[in-house]
Amino acid sequence: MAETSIRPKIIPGEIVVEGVSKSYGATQFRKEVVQDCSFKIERAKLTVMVGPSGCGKSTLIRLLAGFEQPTEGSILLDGEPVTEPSRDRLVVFQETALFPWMTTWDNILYGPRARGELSRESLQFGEFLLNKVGLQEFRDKYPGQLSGGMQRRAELARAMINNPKVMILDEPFRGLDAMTKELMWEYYARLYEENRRTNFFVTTDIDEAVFLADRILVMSNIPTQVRAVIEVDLPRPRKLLDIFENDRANDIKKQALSILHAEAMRSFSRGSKAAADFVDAYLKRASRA
Amino acid sequence: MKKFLSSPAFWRGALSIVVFLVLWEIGARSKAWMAPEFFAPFKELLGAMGFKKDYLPWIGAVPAPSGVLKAWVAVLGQPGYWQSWYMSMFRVMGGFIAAMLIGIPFGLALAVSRVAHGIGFPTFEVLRPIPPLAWVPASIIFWPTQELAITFITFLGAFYTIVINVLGGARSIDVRYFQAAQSMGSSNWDIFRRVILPGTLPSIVVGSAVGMGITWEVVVAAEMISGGGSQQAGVGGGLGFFIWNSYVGGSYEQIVVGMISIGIAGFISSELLRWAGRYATPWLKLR
Amino acid sequence: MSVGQISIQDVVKVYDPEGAAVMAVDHCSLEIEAGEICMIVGPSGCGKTTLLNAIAGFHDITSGRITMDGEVLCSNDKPKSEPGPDRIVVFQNGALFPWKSNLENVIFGPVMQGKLARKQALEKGRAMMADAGLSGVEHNYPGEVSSGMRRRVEIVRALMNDPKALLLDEPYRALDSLTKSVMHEALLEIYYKNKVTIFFITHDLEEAIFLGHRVAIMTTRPCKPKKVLTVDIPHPRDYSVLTSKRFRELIEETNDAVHEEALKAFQAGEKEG
Amino acid sequence: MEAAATANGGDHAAVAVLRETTPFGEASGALLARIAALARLARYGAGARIYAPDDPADDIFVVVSGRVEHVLDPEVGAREGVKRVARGGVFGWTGLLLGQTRRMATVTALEPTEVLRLNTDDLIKLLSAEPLEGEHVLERFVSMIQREFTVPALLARVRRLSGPLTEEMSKLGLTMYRMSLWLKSPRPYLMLIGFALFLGFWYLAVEVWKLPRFREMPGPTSVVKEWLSPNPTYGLSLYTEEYYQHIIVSVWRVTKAFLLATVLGVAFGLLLGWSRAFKEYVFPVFEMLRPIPILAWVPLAIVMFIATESAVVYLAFLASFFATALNTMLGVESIDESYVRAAHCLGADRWQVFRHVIIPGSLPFIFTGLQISIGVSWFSLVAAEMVSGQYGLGYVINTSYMMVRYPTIVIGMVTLGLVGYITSAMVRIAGDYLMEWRVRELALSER
Repeated sequence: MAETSIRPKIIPGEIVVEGVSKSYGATQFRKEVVQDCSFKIERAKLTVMVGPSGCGKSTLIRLLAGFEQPTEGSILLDGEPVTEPSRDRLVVFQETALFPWMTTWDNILYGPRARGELSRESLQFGEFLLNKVGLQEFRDKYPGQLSGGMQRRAELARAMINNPKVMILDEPFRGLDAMTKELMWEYYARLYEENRRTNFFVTTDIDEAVFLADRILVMSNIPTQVRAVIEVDLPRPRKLLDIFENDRANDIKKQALSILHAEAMRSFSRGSKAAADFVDAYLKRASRA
Repeated sequence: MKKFLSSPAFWRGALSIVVFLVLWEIGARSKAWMAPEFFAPFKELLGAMGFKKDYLPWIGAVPAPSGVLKAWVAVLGQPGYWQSWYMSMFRVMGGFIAAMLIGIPFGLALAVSRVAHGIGFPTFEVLRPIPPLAWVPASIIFWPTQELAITFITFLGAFYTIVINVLGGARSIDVRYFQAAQSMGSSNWDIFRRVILPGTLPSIVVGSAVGMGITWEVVVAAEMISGGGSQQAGVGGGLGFFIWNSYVGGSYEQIVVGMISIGIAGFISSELLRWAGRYATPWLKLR
Repeated sequence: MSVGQISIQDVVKVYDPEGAAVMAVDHCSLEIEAGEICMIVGPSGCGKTTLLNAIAGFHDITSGRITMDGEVLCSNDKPKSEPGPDRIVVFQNGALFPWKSNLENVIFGPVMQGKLARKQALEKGRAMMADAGLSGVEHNYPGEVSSGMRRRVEIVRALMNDPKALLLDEPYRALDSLTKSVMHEALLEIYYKNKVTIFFITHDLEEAIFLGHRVAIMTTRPCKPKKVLTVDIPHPRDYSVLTSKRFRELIEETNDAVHEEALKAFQAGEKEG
Repeated sequence: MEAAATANGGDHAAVAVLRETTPFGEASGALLARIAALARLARYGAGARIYAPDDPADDIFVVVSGRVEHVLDPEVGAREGVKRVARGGVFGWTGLLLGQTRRMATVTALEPTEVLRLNTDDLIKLLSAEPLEGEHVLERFVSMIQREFTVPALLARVRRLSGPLTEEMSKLGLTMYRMSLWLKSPRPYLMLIGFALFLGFWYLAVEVWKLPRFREMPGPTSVVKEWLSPNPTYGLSLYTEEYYQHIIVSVWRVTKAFLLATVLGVAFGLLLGWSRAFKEYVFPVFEMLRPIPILAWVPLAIVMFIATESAVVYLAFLASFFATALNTMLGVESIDESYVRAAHCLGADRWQVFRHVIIPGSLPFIFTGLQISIGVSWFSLVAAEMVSGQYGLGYVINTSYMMVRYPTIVIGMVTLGLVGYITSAMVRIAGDYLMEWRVRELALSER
């Protein structure tokens, strides 16, 4: 079967986030989660957002996907404001969102079928994607019968069949064991490098960020803001071992780590559970240095 | 199946049932073996404690399993026995199907629309603590025929359980599934049909199995109360009436026959539903 | 003579011998020095946990022998040993009693064994918790503190019994990687103070080499040591080790061995654990 | 250097300034006045040094007029080293930080400046006197410190209004906040619509339209009239002694049955779950008896028990017993095996594991069972009372049907509903009290 190119003609998918804030609740119980946050997700680039867990990254994802509206500020995709969920911005969630009651094949075809666009091409494209993610034999299996890694690949296929302008991934590999995770890193990098679709990847893992990203956004703690933007000019296609030895990669990792430490420090004063441990290490290291 | 038969658990279970039956037999026959003088002091003691003197407390009054078996074999021949099975089954099915037809959409409506929940749920919650059987008199007054009155009670029995389970099931569907479906361009109806319904199916199955169990509990009492209990000249019929009639007629063995028959009927119908449920939700039985 | 030497001699474990006869451990032999951190690395579902369960005394073994400081834990004629406070397990998803406060959890061991009266146990417990940086959360319930802190309370609870060995079953798997790095340092800190033997199961090669004196790389199921690597980076180690040259060399040396096993498991569609 | 002058007349001016400052602005008038009373006015000439690093950090400053320059020394690593503070600005809050008694910055007046000085400890004392609002002001202080001044190396927690009172108060604040949310949302009004619809239809159908089937039914007005009248036509209303007698009889029967079922059911369930052999022997018989509808036992119970009273209680007991035993067993089986293993590792013997792991671990399930069991015992009690009781609500409902006293039927039903709801609520409250760890955990995940 001819390798149909999945590279879209003109390259869409640039998101501009401008002065966005988001808060929940009211009066004295108001909780500001995102505060005056601005950044750009460049078209055809793999942008990774990294920040301590519990720092409001998921809220930003919900805003980008259109599940929620920002309290202030604007989010534009190719100039158009983002108001509601749409196939242009598809999310791969942290815990799998494959429909447990549908087989892998039905899951993949869900998008076209829901929009009534189930044509011969989309079936063919679905078949192509099923082989690409290596799940041919698991076509009639239910998600519950797939391993963590396989569920992730099925979910990627389900998103790609809709040809979204931007793929949004919320710590998709977090639940996997270390080995499968590294395999998935290389696998995902290949997928991106083939069609260069705009990808927005969120994680707490700095190694994952450095390996995957063209550009890293280092986030502050709640209320979330962009603390630093680091360009990752490592060559592609990326291989795990050579990135591991690459000194430039190590410098980027050190740079990001020092900022994240400062962030965790501040959140400690607000007693946020997740960052508390992070600060212990910093204090110990600071005292030992 | 073969492995199960040979496993020690099966034999232990079988042994305990046999022991239970033997003890029951001895207890029930206590009137006979306690007759001789030897037990006189023991009988005085029973009397002193306020029990009847000539047999063991409680168990003594119960008919022995052998008697029950004999009665059952005799009853099998009578058409009346099977007729009461049919009557009770008819009432249970009527009430149960009505509870499903009304309960499931009502439960889904409560889960899906906030307004429906706002209006419907508080009233539903206020009426729920009233035990279904308390409705028997009101139901007899309201419904024209006895048949409808009893069926309404079985309907109530299953209705509350089904609605609560469906509501709980629909509510517990993870928001991620809605968000995923929405982003892939599903319309609201599409989400209802291909996310909410399948997502709630397991709880519908659970709700209906439990609901079925309750309908059998309720039909017995409803038949007793309306048909027999209140000595009203109702048309009667059904296993509940059969039991009450046996009690009034003094043949205690038949009471136990009736009890076991209803136990079997309830068990079978719940199991049938659970089996159908497993069939309807293949993704739940995993590797 | 420091304590906690564990020797695993030719252990075999077959589940459900008459039925599917799934072999989980295949003639595995491994010597763990007293007071050493021994890391066990292998793909998911390869039988590592079965080995740990055998040492801890939760499961029996089909054949072979496991001894600790010369004393037989289990062997052919005594296939299952009794769990005891000399070798305590820290479980993957944590096993702090959610209905007891952190301090109550910590003093559970000595009080149950009657080694310490409640008063002394409370004193020792508070001291050890403070020492591990947990002062202030004594009276909270485990559910109210972060997963990283819960992990450390669990290790303190184990150390309260002065065990000869700690058996850890992927304790940091569920944590996000930033917290994970913090936990590594906390564990080393506790290890330097208590010098207890650590038998540590993981998927993460980097974690294994960073923490371990020796790293045993296991094959896919049925598991047996495929390669044992001695990590000659001096202790005490801290975070700078991760970017040192020697560390990267060791990773390279073992990476293809580990990768090979992972790919086998990956293709076989081995579901988690 | 510092010309301290306290002018009472200045209180109004002070309140006006405080109104403009960030943390104090949102406080109520009364609190502001008290803070203003605390404040001391101070004037500085241009270029005068207000304080330098390592001076004692005693006061918090609010600028009334003029401008000051606030310079944090570089070693502190603050995000904004130099900051100009004008009217309505606050500085010198180091005293608020835990364990921080020394100043960290140099503050000099750029022009003739007037400031309000507030002693930090007095302010904290004042704020703790009004925990709810005080907590709120301090919360604002924290977020202000976050936003404007980052001081990573210093890192210290802001002194909290400690003490149990504040925790209770903030909990109260939370519930009041939820209550206000609830009132603002459409829910209560929809609820009223729901009730109105139900009662309205009942009223119209029976008393106004007189629909065919509804004619004989008692209408809501007649029921309420009967229920509330001091001398009810059918002898049963809120004022009659007999009404409460029936309630007490029914409640006492359910209580006896429920307590007996709880003791036997929990013990039996724990044994079933804990020892495999016991379960293999006994569970098949248990499962054989369970499907038999409780109410099929009625005639047999009457035969078995001489007094109908014990027969009725037996029936209510039986229903509860099955529910409690089954759920307790499920509870024991739901306990994660690693808890049992951990306890064994820590040297607990079988009995200690039972007491410290099995029982607390299965409590959540036990209480689910108890909730079902109280409901089921009411369910069976009513039927038993209707068929054979002398007193009790079931008996009332049945006899008032036979004696054609229809309104009393409805009174009986509604009372049953109320009493049933109250008793199950009591079981739930007991559960929350016993399982405080679960309540805290659920609350935490909710926030």
